[in-house]
Amino acid sequence: MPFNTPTSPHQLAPTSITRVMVMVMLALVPGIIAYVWFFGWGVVINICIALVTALSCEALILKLRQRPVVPALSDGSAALTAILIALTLPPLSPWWITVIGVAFAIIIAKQLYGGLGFNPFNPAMVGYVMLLISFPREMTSWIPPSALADNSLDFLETTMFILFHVLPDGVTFDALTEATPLDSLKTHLALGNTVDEVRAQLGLDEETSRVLSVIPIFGAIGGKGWEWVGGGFLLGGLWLIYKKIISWHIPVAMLGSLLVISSIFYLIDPEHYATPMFHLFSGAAMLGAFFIATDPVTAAASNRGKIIYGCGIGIFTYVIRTWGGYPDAVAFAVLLLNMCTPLIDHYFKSSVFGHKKG
Amino acid sequence: MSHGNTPEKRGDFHGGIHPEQNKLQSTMESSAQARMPAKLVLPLHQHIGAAAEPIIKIGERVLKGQKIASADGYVSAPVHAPTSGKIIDIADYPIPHPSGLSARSIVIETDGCDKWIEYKPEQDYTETNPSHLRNIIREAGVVGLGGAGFPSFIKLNPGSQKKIKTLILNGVECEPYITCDDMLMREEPQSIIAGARIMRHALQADACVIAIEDNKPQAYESICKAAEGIDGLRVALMPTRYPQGSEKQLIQVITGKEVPSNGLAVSIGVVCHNVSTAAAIYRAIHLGQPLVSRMVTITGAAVKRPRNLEVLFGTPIEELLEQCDVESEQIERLVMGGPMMGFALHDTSLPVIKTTNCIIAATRKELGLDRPVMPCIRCGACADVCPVKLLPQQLYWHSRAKEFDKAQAYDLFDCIECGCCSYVCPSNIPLVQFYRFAKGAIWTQEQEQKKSDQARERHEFRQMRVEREKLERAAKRAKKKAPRPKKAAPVDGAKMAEKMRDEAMSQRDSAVDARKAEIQAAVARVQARKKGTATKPDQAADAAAAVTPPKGDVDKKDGSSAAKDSNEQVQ
Amino acid sequence: MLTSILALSALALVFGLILGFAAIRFKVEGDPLVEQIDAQLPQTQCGQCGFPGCRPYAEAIAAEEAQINQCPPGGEATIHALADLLDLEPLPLNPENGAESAKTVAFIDEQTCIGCTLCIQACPVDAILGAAKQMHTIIESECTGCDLCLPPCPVDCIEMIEIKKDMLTWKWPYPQESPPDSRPDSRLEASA
Amino acid sequence: MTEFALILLSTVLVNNFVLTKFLGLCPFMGVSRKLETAIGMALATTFVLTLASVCSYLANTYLLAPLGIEYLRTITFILVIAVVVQFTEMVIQKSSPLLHKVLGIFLPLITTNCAVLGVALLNIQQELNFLQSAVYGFGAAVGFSIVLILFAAMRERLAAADVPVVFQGPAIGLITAGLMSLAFMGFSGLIKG
Repeated sequence: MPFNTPTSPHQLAPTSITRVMVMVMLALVPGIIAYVWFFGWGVVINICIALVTALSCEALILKLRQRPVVPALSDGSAALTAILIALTLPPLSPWWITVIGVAFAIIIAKQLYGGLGFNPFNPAMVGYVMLLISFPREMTSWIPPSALADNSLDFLETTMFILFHVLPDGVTFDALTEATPLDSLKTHLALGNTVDEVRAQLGLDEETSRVLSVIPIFGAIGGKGWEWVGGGFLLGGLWLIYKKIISWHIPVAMLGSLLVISSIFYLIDPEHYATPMFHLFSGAAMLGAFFIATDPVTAAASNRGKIIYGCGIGIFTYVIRTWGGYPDAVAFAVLLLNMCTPLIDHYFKSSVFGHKKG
Repeated sequence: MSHGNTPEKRGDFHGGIHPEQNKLQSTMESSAQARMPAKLVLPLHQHIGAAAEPIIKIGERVLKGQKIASADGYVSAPVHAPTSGKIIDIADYPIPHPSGLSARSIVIETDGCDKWIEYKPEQDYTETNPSHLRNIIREAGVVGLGGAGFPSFIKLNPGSQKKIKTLILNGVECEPYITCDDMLMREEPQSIIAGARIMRHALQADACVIAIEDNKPQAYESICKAAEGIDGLRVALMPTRYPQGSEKQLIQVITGKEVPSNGLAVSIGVVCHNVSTAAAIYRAIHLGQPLVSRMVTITGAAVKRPRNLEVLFGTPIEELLEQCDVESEQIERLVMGGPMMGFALHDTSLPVIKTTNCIIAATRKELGLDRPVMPCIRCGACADVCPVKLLPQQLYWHSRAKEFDKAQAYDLFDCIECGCCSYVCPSNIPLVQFYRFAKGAIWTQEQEQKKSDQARERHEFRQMRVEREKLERAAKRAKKKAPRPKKAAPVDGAKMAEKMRDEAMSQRDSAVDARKAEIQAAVARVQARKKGTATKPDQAADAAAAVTPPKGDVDKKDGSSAAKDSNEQVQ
Repeated sequence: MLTSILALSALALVFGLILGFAAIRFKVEGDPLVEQIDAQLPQTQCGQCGFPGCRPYAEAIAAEEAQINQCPPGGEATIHALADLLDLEPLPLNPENGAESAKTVAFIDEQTCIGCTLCIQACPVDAILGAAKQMHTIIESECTGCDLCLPPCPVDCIEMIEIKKDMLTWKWPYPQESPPDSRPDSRLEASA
Repeated sequence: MTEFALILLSTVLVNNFVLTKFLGLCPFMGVSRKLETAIGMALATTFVLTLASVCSYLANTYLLAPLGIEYLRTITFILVIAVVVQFTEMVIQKSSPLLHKVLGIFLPLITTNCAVLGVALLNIQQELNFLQSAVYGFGAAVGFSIVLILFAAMRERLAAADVPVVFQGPAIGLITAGLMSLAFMGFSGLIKG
């Protein structure tokens, strides 16, 4: 009676990719709740559209490649990519923005490279950057946190707008949207105003001043609503570290370098540079640090490599945010460091047992 | 002697895992003697090194403990008859090896008397010099019983320069399921301690540490009791973690020192032996008995009465399983060794050998088989648990793509194949097999490279020789003013090889005429012989010689000198 | 017009002088590349590549007169090694040169051998021992399995035999990364 | 000093010759299959670019401009570049025959590397002075080198990826280059002008 003779080990830990992906998605929940609370139902609808698009694109390509579809779909990686893209989009972006972004991410950035595990760039960030460059207007039309909004949309109205571009009577799109805190700060600093002046000239531009007045720019935290979303992601991220799904190296290196570099410039010239906390809790810093930069497929492998990788993202994020042409830079920074990953891996290996250092 | 309840360790190793222990099942009852089978199959290669050479003939009667195969070379070990009986075969039999191949084995038909050969215990080992002790241990066929099977006497030789500071007795047994060392430590602590003292004497080691994991409290108690009052002997209780029992990791935990990557433990003054090896050495020295049996754990969910058995080498595994009430149809996989590093066997009829510490008859449920292999997501879980601090995901990436030089750049050969990476892999990738494959492929490449270098050297030498001979011939002919026109001698440079070839061809052409008759005669002769009507070979040769026309000097010389040169090369 | 012609000529002259100097100063002798290519070849000297031996083939590759896919004994591994060395795309083995086969060594049926020494002359690595009218023997460890001794043998007493796999030469095979859904099937087959 | 730093930053990142100006794509695609050769090519190109940038500036300022024959600029620059490349080739052949073999056709092709001529012409167009030209040439070369080396490291990794058959080789290489370019767009606006 012959038996199968596969190789050792013959005992395996109860773990799977699906489990890892589901844990990451669970960790996103606090952030998403905060998101919905402050920015309405748009994000939920975006997530749904993104999920459908991602799964169908993945299934389509796998079918074309004559690969098994079900296991690849059930690993949850496409779903996670979809959710991450949806979280980076403005809550009221039209459906086709989401579809184009997700399809580009899944097809070009992931499946053309062979699917899960082979993509050199983070698919979600490729999708987002492509959208940002191609559709700058749609991608920067954010809505203010619900507490500040004159008129916010309910679930049905949001759905109608996202799918059919139909707004309730008497509401215009421009009235609904405004720039993000990072964006408006940048615009005004570019006009030559100091942070103080922006605050002082309350009458200058009603919408902007309102945004800026609620940003405790000299306080400890980012834009209203944003800080809670960031906090939610921070919470989820810490849980992931606790659960050993991600290692601490990348988030700590990224947030640490962002903190250090923004503190330096803030201390040099608080007039023209935002506070470190503003940088940490605005935009995609928290989401990026815990959920995007830590994507293991595209990150460096060794611990030293991870620290370099994280620092790189932090520094590029600050540089592009502060001096570059785009309001937020986490996506660009992540892609730039994705590019460097193979080289980092090539030069920074781990110090193996029995190899004396030096 | 010192022992306390606090964990005693000086260093720590990276990573490691805590798999399900599954040790309790097989320690429920005390060990027993396995039944004597009708036939024992003893592979000649049960250890690391060269296979032993049989020194008995088929049909011969042997006694228990009689040497039936002797060591072939330094790194080798003899094989002894595990019981009295008759040699009935010396041939290839399937052996317990991951390849499932067969190898030369001696088969003994047991006579049931189990009659020992006369043996002579060493009176007082402290009076014997270490080299003599090593010799006895070698002749007793003792090899590392922890699983590797390296001849023990070699590891008891500290070499001339090195002072051995610490002798570590490995009773860690970190692999799940296995309990044979545990049982031995519970039941025969005295033999282990006595063996340890012999080893210490042989090595002239300063101190001795017996390392035991804290999941074996009874073994710890029993060893502590036996070790009471012995100077320089320490029993260390360590928190359970796999692969703590791996030599390099254990040395790091006990001494805080890292064994260099391509070095041996001896180079940092440490020697590590398994506790059951110590017991075997005790038997070899104090009792004079060679290694003919060992403790084997029979376990796994397909076995209803898992326990430890003292088993004669060569016993078929199925006999043992039967004694433990196996449910044969439940077996999904049969593993020899532990679940982490052991290998799967293809058949239950294979024999137990010196390195067999455990047999796991695993059921399907136990293995958790229904998990698909997914792509690597480089999650790094493997790197977190790797006790050697490798980057298994990178090794995998390059091994998978057969980029061996890059895999080597990531220190592939430091991998100890402990299986931690595969264990934690969420994608269920057979990582260890990829590394084994890559290592094997690299070894093959290296061998081929060596061989091709050798071939190149020989080819170049041959070209030189042919050239020289041609020159000589040309010179000779010029002297004799031979009528045959001769091609101009050599051209240097790159075209030489081509010229050589042409030259050889034309030479052959000219030789053909002279030799045709001879060859035809020979061919005819061969054909005749093939038909079976031929005369005896030497007669045929005479006949051929008679037909052969006298050959030219040149040709004769060519042939014989070629042979001579070849000879020189070989020597 | 004249100025421009003169200017350009002057420029060309100066540059010509610089290059002329460099040509002497950085003169390259020999072609070390051949050595490196030769080192990758299996040294069977079998001539299946169409060149009389490995080195001539290496020279041809270095001179870009031959493709890297003409060595059946080396097979895929050699092609990859050469492609890697020369930064070329690996090509599949050229079927005109033969197919990659298992490693073999020659074996002389000593009963049949007539001691003609023809094979000894054919052997490129002197791996055959024997003298005229004496029985010949292959030195197995030196035989490259090139088949060159087969054609000259008048009595066909030489046979190529595959090198036997034993415990020592056995190596772990490349793992099966079977697509997930085919796995249960293979197990069923095995247990059936 | 700031001026030079800005030129450097601008040419290395913001106006990267390969990923933003899309110049010098043949060696970028051709010599990026292996990291080692890419590094060799990067060094050679850096040398050639800097030297060509300086030489062409000198030729323009002290030969063409005084004689009023600026219309011969392109042909003169090609001559200058060809000589520098030839010189580099000789040096490499002497010092590293393997690199010479591996760079193969791409070494002489530096001559027709549009980035080299591009830098020379842009120097004149932007009316940079001698030092500025040198820095500009050097910056362009460094930008080219960084991107080439990163790309080579990525392609080495991609060689083992399970890329669909039709996209294997240069196809996926070009897609990767496109995505890299996408990432580099993040630098746009970093330096005004």
